[in-house]
Amino acid sequence: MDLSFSKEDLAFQDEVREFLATSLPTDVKDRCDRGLHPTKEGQIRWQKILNEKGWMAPNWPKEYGGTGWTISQKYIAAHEFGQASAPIALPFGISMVGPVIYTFGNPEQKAKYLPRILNSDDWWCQGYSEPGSGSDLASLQTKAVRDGDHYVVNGQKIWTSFAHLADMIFCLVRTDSSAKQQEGISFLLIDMKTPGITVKPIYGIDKENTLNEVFFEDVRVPIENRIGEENKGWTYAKFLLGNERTGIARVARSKRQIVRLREIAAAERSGGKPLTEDQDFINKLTRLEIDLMALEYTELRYLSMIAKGKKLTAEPSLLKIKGTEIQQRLTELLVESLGMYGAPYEPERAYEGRNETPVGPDYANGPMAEHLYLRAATIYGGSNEIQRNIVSKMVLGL
Amino acid sequence: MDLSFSKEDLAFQDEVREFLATSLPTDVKDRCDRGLHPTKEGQIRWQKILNEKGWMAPNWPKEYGGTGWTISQKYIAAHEFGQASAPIALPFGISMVGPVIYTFGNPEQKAKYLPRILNSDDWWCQGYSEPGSGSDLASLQTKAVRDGDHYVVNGQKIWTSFAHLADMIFCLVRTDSSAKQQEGISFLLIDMKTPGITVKPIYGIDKENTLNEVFFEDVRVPIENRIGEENKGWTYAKFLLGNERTGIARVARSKRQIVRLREIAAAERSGGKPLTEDQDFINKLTRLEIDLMALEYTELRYLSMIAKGKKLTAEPSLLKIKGTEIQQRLTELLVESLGMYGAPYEPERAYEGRNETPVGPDYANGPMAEHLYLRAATIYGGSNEIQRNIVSKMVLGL
Amino acid sequence: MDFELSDEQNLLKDSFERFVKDNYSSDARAKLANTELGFSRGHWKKMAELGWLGLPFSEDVGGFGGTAVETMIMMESMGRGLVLEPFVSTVILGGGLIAEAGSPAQIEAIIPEVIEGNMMLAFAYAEPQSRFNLNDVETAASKSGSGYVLNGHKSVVYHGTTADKVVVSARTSGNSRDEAGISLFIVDNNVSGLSRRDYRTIDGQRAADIMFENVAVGADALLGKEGTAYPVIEKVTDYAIAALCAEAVGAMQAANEITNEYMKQRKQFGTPIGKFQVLQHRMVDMYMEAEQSKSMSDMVAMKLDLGDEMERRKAVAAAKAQVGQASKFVGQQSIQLHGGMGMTDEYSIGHYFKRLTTIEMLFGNTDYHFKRFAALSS
Amino acid sequence: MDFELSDEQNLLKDSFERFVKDNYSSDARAKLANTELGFSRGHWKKMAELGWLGLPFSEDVGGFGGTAVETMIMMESMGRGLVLEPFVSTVILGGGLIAEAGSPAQIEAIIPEVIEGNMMLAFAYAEPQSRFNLNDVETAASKSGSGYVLNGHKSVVYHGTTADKVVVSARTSGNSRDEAGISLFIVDNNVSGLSRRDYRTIDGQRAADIMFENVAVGADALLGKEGTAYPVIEKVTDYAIAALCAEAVGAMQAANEITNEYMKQRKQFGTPIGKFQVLQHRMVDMYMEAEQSKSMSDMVAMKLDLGDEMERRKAVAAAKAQVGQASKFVGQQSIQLHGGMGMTDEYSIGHYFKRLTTIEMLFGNTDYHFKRFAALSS
Repeated sequence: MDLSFSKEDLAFQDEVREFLATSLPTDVKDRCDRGLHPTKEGQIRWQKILNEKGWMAPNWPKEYGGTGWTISQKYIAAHEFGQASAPIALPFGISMVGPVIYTFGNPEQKAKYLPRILNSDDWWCQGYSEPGSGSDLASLQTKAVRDGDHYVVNGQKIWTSFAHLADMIFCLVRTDSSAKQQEGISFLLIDMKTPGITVKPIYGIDKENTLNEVFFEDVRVPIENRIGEENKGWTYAKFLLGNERTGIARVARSKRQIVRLREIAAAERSGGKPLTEDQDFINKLTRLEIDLMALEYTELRYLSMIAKGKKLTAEPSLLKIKGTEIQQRLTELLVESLGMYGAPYEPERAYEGRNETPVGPDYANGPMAEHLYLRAATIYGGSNEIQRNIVSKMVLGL
Repeated sequence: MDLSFSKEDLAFQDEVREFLATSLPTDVKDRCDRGLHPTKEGQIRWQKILNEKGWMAPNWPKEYGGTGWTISQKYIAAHEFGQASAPIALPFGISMVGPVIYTFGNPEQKAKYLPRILNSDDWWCQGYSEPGSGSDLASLQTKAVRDGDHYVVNGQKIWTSFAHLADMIFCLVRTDSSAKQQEGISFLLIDMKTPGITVKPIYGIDKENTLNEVFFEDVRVPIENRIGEENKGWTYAKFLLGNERTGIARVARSKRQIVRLREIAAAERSGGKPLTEDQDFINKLTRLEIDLMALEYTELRYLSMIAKGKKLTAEPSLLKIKGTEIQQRLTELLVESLGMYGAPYEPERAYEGRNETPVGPDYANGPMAEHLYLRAATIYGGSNEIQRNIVSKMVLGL
Repeated sequence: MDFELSDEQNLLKDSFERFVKDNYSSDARAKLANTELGFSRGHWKKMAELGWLGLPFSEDVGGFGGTAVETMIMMESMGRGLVLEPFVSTVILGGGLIAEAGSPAQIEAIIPEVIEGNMMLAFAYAEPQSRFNLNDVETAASKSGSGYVLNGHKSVVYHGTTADKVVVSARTSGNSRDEAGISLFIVDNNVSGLSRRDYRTIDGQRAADIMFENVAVGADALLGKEGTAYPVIEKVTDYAIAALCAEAVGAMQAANEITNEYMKQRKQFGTPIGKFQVLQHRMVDMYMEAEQSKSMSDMVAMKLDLGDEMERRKAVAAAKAQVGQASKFVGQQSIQLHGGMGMTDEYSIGHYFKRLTTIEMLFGNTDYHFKRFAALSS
Repeated sequence: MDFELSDEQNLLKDSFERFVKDNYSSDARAKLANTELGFSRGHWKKMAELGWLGLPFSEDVGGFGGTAVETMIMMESMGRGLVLEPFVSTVILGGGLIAEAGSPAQIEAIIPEVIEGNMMLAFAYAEPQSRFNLNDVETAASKSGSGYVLNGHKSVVYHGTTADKVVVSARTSGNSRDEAGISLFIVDNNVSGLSRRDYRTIDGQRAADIMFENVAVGADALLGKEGTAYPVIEKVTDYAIAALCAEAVGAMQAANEITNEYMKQRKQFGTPIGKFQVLQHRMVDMYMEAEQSKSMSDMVAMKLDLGDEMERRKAVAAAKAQVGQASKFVGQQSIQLHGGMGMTDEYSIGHYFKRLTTIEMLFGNTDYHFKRFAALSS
């Protein structure tokens, strides 16, 4: 048991700081800092810089382009990226479908897709949820029927983040309707430009278009786009969900938000004094900070177990639950710190086209947008209620 | 809608204050103030004083000895009793079995038991729970078999508060084992001196004997001791549970505890200053106080609805849930206010016999005992989980 | 002591509810919120015709002589429909300040116009540095001839976008946070030197930051005696807070009903999600919060009608703190229980969430009123 | 960065667990807690023989040279069994203060005796007015000849009942709450002028209030340099807090296992109560609190071993606050999930609840350490 960093670790830390200081574009950093969604162009520009540096995929095996970092290095990189407000790579390619492809894909699929993911040539989205299947994912209805060397896909996906920007979608589809729910599912990679695909925007409570519905009408998908075996898609989907839960804690990001919250509170006034001198505010901030610290060390402890070859069961669900609860408390407190300037809200669609400066202090532009958007954090990726069901069953045996 | 008091109300308030100032015995008041269980002798002495004044049964119909008070008068009396640390009458006779007797009993039963309850001649206890049936009350197993003009009772009750002090027990027993769970139950009144009854003490986490097990071995109970019809006991039991839930909120008592907490906090020091100047402490106290105020007005609102002839469903469950949660937070904060003097704990058995003064400040004798005992408040009378089930079903239709 | 409505009040309640039912379907409300104006002048006219805009004014200024209880009844209905018309800004705040502190001439010139629906008002009190402190006023009004010149920046003036006249708090003497030295002025919303930055708020309403640059007003713009406005402001905002508490109660009740219904309809794992115990208990907690809030809202309305100042302050602080907490919980959990559906702008529940979020913040958030209550209790 | 135990540490852990398994069944523990002494001298001897009483002392004073990580491992096991022997009072606190500040003569006279199990210690620091502030010391030590005379009242001295010697904090100069001017003294527990009021604590342990009335001690009783004890006290109590955090982790894990098992066995409505979703999620929350606490306890042990003072303070404050909150939650909900059974003295779960309740309070409760952390972070 040891928390110390080696000399190599400290040198690595310097390298990360130097890289971020010189390579992170200001506009990208600014949006990230505010909690605004990245622009597609900005995000890709940044990811290509990351890939050039070889740092696009810290969690991939080295043979597929991973960094080969130790736990300490991963911790250092995450911390520094967080503090610098450097956006993490969008998860759909690098954290979700990438690992599925290198774990279950065939050599052709690996060769075709992995480099494009690393270089952000494809913008991926995730076709899991359907109108009737939210938490009950396995009840999905989208059908894929074999027709020669193609599948013909019909059905509908919903809550598809960034589908309107995407080049590719990975999809769960039903290939055997007679089998038990989880047994007739296959995992397909589909080009978004294939005829028969329609994307319909869903405007969120933040008045932004992040989510979408995706309709499939006789969409022909080559059989070679199927990952692994037919009807075994549920196995790959579960693997992916397990991966998703660790990243979702977003500890480094929340640590940066704590710093930002302190900055804002130092600028805000309450009764003539900085808000940072308000004991009730400090009380809430401190509780958040310490909960986050506990989460940080829990994540490190689990990573350490994995590194030692121990097998986790549903422990990552804890990271998802606590991580998202903290994110929500943080954005709530960020909004609260703004006082009355929490109320003005002009969605970006209107904002981008206009000449006026945003109302209120500069830092007021962001927190409410993120607060609204992050209400979904306890819903997506398996709602926190589902995560608790999983822990109850897998860890506690109830 | 009107919160004002009439002239008559104000005169009544004076009368209550005057009565309490002159009639409440100091020793009884002191134990109540500290949150210690009353002694049997003290409690009966006080209840007889109440009965002499005609104030023993504010919620009974006037014809059976009730006070006939208006809502305002009930509110005033409860508030003043609470502020004076006057113990309320033990519920088992006056709030539980009494209403069952005057609602479902026959004329002989009313004539026999009601005056004795009013005059505290019988100390009652409640024989509901059994080892196998806690929250699932209807699964009870204690059997009563007809033998001529008697029932022969065999079985065991548990968690019976004050059974070791009691003269009478009201019991749910199974009189038809072939019927559905809730349909074969009868409601019996049993003299605790009947041969075959054994009371075994259960020492609580507070090291006190409040709870007991009660064993019945061939206990012969005259048939005239049955309330209402045979096998209809569940109806009377449910009626009783409904009654129990309103009293259990203990708003007036908690209001007094808030005052006491303020007194203690004013005497305690933190960093050389009174604890009442500690913002975090005040924050917790204020939240409690306001939650309690909301509960108080909710109780009044429901009482007002009842007075206007409206029918409540499971609303009283809210009073039970919120009331007990507040009681627990209060005793927790009382203990917290004592600092390190929360730790010393000498159960009364030891305490009563000794000459030494209790350790720490005088007010430190009480809070921990009550804190420990009141962990049961969210368990007894139908656990708060069961109450939420009831609200979910009866009010929300889920 | 009586918590029940009179027959007359029940009739009034029916008419409020009919208005909401006829005009505030979820779709109609969404459309209205997206118009430039953000509410309907037609509705406003109708409310005037029904006598509602005169409800809280005393009969000698042409009002209905309603009590705080009647306002509470009205606001609960408005909350259920998320009604957008500027009733609180115009009638409770602007009208309330003028009726409370105005000269006979000021009252006569404005209140009848308000009651008839011809004039809208707004109250500009907050400033960038003031947070929720009504006494933190740096906008300056300096004497100039027989009148005054105003300079300063007022933040987040609800319905400052459409008000004909704005009541402005400004400092005529004293230091930044002194209670003494604050005065009120009635200013035309298009007076020379006044500039506005109009915007939308997250609850679908309209507000403005208003900047005063050497705005000259006459002596007749002064509302009440110079330098003594603070107690008036505190009192009138207390009435506004009570109204918002009632609005929040209506909004919570509606949000709970929508969510409860959704739980019965929405199936997952082959069964309505309302059958899952964890969600049932969550819904019970939401119901209990709304019940507790209803009690506090009733209480505060009745306390206002009793007229005791200290009791009023404590009751308002307690009610706002409790209702604020409840609003957050009910709003957030309504979204959670709806899952993805709750995140969409098209579905109604998110709008309840956002209005409840805003009410929690308006005129002092939960923490502010906990502190206020503690200070009043110590 | 590595959170895993070494092979050696795993062996040590096994031997702690064996001791607890062999000696601390629920019944055995209850019996022991009810004896006059409140623990077992036999166990103490055994712990000495196993070398545990020398675990945290450096090798040059005859100790084992163990790190804070090893103490953490031991205390976690002790927490699982609710072990009653005064390890923290004697070894971590009393022994720690002497090893940290003592002269070679003092160390030589006491530490070997402690390690061999021949001498017990206690630390008297709290006072009736001090609450959790280590610097709030009014017990006075005035110079008298070459020695000192002590006067004052020390509160709730854990194991002050059985200690042979007591380490006492007393003021040699300065005002009540000055950090400067505090000194430590080693006093025989039966010295003339010292009187005790012994009692039981809710966690089944023993403590005493100790009154000093003109207690004369020699110059050799002074521990460290006069007036400079505060940083030593803060450091050593930080080590004690870390130990208590680990103990709490063990107690929480045990309480969770007992409760989890009970939920599988106990049937209501014809099904194990562990099948009810609300109780499942409660249990999940308890599990998560214990997991978070384990991480903080590991973290704080490793931070102590890194030796940075500021980092130590922040880590200890954060860990105690988090563990304190978790202890309350897990303890209280363990009772709740057991229903009536949890309320009985005979069943084990209540004892975990009470020890967890006490740990939350010892050396500063949750609020205290939140504030401490905030002050260190600002």
